[in-house]
Amino acid sequence: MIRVQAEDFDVGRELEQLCEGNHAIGGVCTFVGLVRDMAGDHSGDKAIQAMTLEHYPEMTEKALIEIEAEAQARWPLEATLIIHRFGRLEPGQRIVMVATASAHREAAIEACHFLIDWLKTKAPFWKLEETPDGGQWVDANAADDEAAGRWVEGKPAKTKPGAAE
Amino acid sequence: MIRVQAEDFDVGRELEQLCEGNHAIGGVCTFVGLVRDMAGDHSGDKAIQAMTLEHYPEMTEKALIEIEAEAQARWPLEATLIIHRFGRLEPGQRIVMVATASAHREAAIEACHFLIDWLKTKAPFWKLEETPDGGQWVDANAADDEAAGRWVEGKPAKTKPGAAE
Amino acid sequence: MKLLYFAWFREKAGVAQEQASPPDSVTTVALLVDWLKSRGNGYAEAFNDASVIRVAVNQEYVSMDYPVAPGDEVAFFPPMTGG
Amino acid sequence: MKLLYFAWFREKAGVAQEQASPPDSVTTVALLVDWLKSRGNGYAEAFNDASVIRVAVNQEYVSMDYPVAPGDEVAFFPPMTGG
Repeated sequence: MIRVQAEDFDVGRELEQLCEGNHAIGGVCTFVGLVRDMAGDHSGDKAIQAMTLEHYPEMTEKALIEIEAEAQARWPLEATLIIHRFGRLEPGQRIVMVATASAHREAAIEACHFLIDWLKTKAPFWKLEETPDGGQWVDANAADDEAAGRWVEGKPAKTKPGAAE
Repeated sequence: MIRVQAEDFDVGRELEQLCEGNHAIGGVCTFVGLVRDMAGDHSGDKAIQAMTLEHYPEMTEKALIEIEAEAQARWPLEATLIIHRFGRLEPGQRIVMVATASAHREAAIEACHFLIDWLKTKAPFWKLEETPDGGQWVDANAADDEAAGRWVEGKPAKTKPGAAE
Repeated sequence: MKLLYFAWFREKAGVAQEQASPPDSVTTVALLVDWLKSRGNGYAEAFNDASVIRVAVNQEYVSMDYPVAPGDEVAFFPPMTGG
Repeated sequence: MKLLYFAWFREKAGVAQEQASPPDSVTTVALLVDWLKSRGNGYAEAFNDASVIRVAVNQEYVSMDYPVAPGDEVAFFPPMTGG
């Protein structure tokens, strides 16, 4: 299911509804994106007071439906949810929620990761940050392109490089 | 923070409390494990009526604290939460919740994935499933060992193999 | 043809949406961009850096060589930053 | 020495916890397992397959060559299935 809305959402209630009555679900992975009070990843930590998300309504719904369908085609999912807000949001407020439910945790986690990576570069949203220097449009960044690109080629990952020290 | 309890928990409220007032958080990744009504991954889908989680109380808390500390040492996390239930649970009920909050989504998602993988093999819990044939202890499976093993060697993954068709 | 502008394309062009009637020779997105740039002022500035022009025709994300025709809805915007 | 048994170790041994006084020669987990097996019955069955014996000494997960001493808390259990 996808939703595009100005209003906030209740993560716990959304998850309840997503899983309700489906006892084939063994794991649910959720990602919630929040407005940070520092700008960008590489801009020297400039404080932001708020962020306004602009989008292209006629296209947004189509794009989210396509992204969700792609996840369902790639992983064995029992249920999926994408909620994306638009409008003016302040630090600490929720921007986006994606949730994926599956019999198996790997499928749920990978599909959740995929959804948020693809939303970053394939959903028609643009972010205007309010900073002490005025409004600044958030630039797309190379790391997001790279993250989205990981899911473009090859087969579903069975293993992934270890992360340890 | 870690908690070991018989009682259920409210995922939405836990996430609120985890992030409250910390505007450096840009993303929160959550995994919730639920009791499935089918047994195991490889047992031919035998129906289960309930599952009883036994644990080793004096060791459980220590083990969860160590696992959480490991995640915090490996990734730049603003907040982490592990809640693990014990006792008798029925299909659809929550078993476990892990949540990781970070400025950046990659850190949150990878750390969440790590936590649930390590809980599977390093937290002293054992599951007794009630089936039509009587009680059956859930075997540890090779896939879980492999999943946990991915995080043992090497450095934190900057990229991971694509998953596409 | 209906033209839409988002984010700083809207700010630079000075318009959120407009009806336009480019000449018949404008048969692709790239030719439409050239024609819009020729209007000068904000348009020239908006379309100055080809590397950050993204376009959707009838709400589908397309490349610069995609065909356009009268009646199409064509939207211009910078790289998307969803999520 | 306090011995604890979990999951099917508890069921097979027929006891959840007990006090035991193995001879002084029992200085490692592996030697303790041999001594327990020698009690026969449920113990022999519980410890029959070495590949599925997991052990914690004083609540720390350890290997079979780990030392044990009077006063330790030693727990036996199958591979963990948390999460």
